[in-house]
Amino acid sequence: MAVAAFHPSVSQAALLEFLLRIGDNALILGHRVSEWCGHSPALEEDIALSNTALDLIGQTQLWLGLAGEVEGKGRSADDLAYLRDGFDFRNILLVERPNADFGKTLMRQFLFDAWHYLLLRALRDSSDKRIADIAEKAFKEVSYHLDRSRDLVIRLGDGTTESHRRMQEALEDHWPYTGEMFLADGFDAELAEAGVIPAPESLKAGWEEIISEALLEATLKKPADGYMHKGGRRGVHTEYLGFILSEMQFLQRAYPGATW
Amino acid sequence: MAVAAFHPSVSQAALLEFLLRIGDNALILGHRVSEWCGHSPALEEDIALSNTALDLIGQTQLWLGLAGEVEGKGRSADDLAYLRDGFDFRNILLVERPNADFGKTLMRQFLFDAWHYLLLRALRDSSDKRIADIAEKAFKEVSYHLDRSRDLVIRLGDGTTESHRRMQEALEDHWPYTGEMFLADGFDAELAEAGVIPAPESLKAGWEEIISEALLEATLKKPADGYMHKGGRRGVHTEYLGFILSEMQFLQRAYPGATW
Amino acid sequence: MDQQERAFQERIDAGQKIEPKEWMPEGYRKTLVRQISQHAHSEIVGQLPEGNWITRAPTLERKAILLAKVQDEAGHGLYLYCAAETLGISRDQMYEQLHSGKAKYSSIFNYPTLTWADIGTVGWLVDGAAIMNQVPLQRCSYGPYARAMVRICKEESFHQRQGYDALMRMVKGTPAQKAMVQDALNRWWWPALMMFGPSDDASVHSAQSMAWKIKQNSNDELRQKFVDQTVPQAKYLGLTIPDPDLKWNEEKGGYDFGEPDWEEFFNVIAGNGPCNAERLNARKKAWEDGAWFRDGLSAHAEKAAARRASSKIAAE
Amino acid sequence: MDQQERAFQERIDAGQKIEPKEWMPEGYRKTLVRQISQHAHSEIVGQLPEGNWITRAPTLERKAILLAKVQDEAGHGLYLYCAAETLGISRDQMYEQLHSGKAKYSSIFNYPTLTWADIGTVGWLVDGAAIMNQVPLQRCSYGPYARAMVRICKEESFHQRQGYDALMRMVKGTPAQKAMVQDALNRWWWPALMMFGPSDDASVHSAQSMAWKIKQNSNDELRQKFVDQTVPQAKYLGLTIPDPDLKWNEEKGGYDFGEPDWEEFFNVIAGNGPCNAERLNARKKAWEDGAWFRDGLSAHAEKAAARRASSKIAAE
Repeated sequence: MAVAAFHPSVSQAALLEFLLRIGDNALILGHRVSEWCGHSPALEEDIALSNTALDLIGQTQLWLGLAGEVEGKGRSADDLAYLRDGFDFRNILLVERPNADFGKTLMRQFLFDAWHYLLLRALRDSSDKRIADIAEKAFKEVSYHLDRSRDLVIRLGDGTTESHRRMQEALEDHWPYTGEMFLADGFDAELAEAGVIPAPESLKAGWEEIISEALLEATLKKPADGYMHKGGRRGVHTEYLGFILSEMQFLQRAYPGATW
Repeated sequence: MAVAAFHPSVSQAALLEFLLRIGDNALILGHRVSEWCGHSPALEEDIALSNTALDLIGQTQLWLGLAGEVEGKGRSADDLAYLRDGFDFRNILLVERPNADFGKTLMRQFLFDAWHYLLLRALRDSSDKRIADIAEKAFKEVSYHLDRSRDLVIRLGDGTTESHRRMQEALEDHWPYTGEMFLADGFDAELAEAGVIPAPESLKAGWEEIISEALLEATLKKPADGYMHKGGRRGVHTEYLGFILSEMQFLQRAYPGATW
Repeated sequence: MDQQERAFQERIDAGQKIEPKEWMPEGYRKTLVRQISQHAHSEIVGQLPEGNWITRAPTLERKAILLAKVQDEAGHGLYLYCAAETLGISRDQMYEQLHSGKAKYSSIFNYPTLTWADIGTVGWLVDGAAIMNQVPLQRCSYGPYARAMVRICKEESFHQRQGYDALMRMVKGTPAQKAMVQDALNRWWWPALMMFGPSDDASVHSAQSMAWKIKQNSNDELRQKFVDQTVPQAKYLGLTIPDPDLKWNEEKGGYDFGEPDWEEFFNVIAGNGPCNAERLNARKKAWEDGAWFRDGLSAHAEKAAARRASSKIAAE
Repeated sequence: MDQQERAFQERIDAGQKIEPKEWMPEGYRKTLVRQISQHAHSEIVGQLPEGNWITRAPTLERKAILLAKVQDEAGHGLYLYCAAETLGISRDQMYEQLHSGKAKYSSIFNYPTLTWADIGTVGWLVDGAAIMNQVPLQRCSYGPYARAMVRICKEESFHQRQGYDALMRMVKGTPAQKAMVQDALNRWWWPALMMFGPSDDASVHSAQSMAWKIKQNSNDELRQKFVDQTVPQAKYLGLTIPDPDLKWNEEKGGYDFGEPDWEEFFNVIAGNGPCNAERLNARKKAWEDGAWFRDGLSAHAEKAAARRASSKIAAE
């Protein structure tokens, strides 16, 4: 396969890295969300969660498909999803954290959706048209994800004492994993400079606004600034990812080369 | 590799089947027990469980090693453990059942140990010397496993109301999975006829005696005779096995041909 | 039969639809509640065996298809619970009957999905048998149920084709893949045939349900139709139906086939299927673990209503 | 210093061992309790990162070796809790201190084990550093601790060799395996160096512990020794130590090396390591979930004792 054309003013390495990061976020969060299938607290939630997972897997196909093109080694989205080991995954740590109770799942989703929404909104204006096109489609889906997760966080935060307690605990548990969304390295700087992506830190104020407004309405207390975990974006993950992959990749690993 | 000699009067197929059944029981139960490592209710239990798992994995090496020899296709114990899919596994369903709480883990162990003990005791007199030799070694280990699991079942059955309740529930949960131990098919009949193994049903009276005596002392009520699940011995498992294997086999599947 | 009942039966005989607020015999209502709620429960429990493979689907495309399918099933559950609710039972009451074991769900979901081929096979055979059962229900005398069925049948046909397509891909693949499909067929064939229920002689509610047009065909009729439709599909896949008695009967223009193991059928119904405990426990656990969530939403709704009321008063 | 204290110090200076029932200064007792219990907790928590790979060990042999190692560690925990108990604290009290966060365990166990190479690397570097810390403790002035250390050091050396052996196998394997080992070294090198604690200037308890022969070498001395021992081993494996400042210093007959990131060190101690929450929660959950088990055993022991007592009375 010929090496695909990429944005003329940025390095292939930077573009590939970005596409893996955004694609792996969708893949791994989609996996986590899909674990709820049939086990959620209400039928409407089963439907909504399957729908969210489905959107995220669809986005994965697009982002990793483009990543494979940019890489130019003939790897498909499936090859990238199913045949890389953990250290080659580039998702942030937040999305691989366990589902735990439904409150933790929802809070993880809300914290992620708010960022994902802003990121995709900006990516619609990417100087790389292929990225802008995918972002356009994904943005519509994720706008809906955000409406939904924000609404539920508000209702449960301002629900019973018990639902409030669980949502506050969920918020505190996940909070130290939100800082990674806004980290930038040389790849990010290069792509932001060329207008391919927004600078990660430029999304922070908007994110804090969405979060703060929702938490206020939810009567939840925003955690104090503190230590933030990182590592996923450079392939240093939590111990959870290995288990996700051993399950996800079983068939492709056990029956190499088979088509399904 | 030359085809290894096997017991002159029995078919290779029957012998292989038996060795996979006994080897897979040890492997899968060893896996389940090892999941407790560092998570058990007392330090002494952590030690005892690691020890039990270690014995079972050691026995797996011997049984599956011999299975590979009998098969004569050059497959090692590791090949058999790591490169078969679920439908080729021959363990009984009981050993793949989830650990759940510590009471269920102990009860599963006791129900299995009592049978394993009797089986190995008889196999020491197998007309196939290779089997008799492995059984001799394993019998010593399993005698100790049985002493331990029986003792704990008695103490927890006759402990607090809560520990009694949990052990009774564990007993009832696992009971429908004990019938498979005593099933016989054509392979068993052939091997029993040749004195290679005891007839499965011949172990039943002894097993019931061990169980009944312990339950009496434990103040637990033996469940009524009822429906018994089966399938593992012919490769039809529960949904749990697939997850066990995806985890267990990850490295061998992801890095084919690597030596460790 | 009193006059009201006679008039009711005449409407049914004339092919009219019965609608929620209209008078109906208590037996009609009860039969429908039992049947629709059982059907709804089946959709919900049916998420579990297929959901079991979502995280292990072999490609992103197959994962997406499976997710969409399971989502559709939850949606079917939703329509059906709504249809049942028009008969005066609440969804929570129906759940309670499911969790207590009073209400049943289709026994087919008490079988495990052991390989990826099972997912295709469930689509092909289980959805196939379900459609066979459900197509006549589009003409059921009870309006809300009939209309729900129209939508459900359309989606189920799509699922069936997707299942068949997944198997087609596998049988054209490696020998290991083809063997996996044959193994799945071996395990699912008889349970699928049993989905039509015991032979009509043994079936309790059939005659009255037929008169009420809640049921339109006999179990044996539908089973025969299913076999006749499925055997050629299996041949096309290059698979062997695990029934030594199966053979074409020129005279009747259909296949003769063996008798399912009804002892197994009644055992599974009695709770002794391979996964009865797992399925029911999974649903009960989902319900119990989710209580705080549902309570939280209710509490919020009450607060919000109170706020709206007081701001309305303040504005007046 | 009063006479009793002086006599105590003289015995220590003379190289005598202090035994449980003998008089000792309160500070000596407290320091030992803190150190031994922290050491015991480290063994227990240390089961978790390695236990994380038992179910995924790549061969039966490696699985058995890892199981045996983790079992040994639990055994070390047991000796050490016993040694601490001789100083008048119960095991349950020590657990409570662990669970409440009052007592610490070695920060190294707050790092994740991400690949199989991490298991070998933990054996090589973490057990290696632990041995370096522990060998002098075999000559510690407190008898029970010193004797526990003799046994522990022997087993740890064995573990270290096994870890090194596992890595040797991998670096001789495929390029992917070798890369996995280098990646593991990159992640574990600095945390291993930090196992010796901050530079002695920054260390609080050192001087008194040295006088009491609870501690025998300075942190920096041991760290230097560890680096000097480990660098050639890394070279033999064909690996690169991730420290651009590392170079041989002919004059001092040892390696010069860079400064670990002490901010990270203090962050991990403060609870912000990658796995602090997971490790502590795992231990707390094990303890809480196991309460019924421990209560059951106690209740049985009481019943059994009562039965023995009453049958003894009956026999009299």
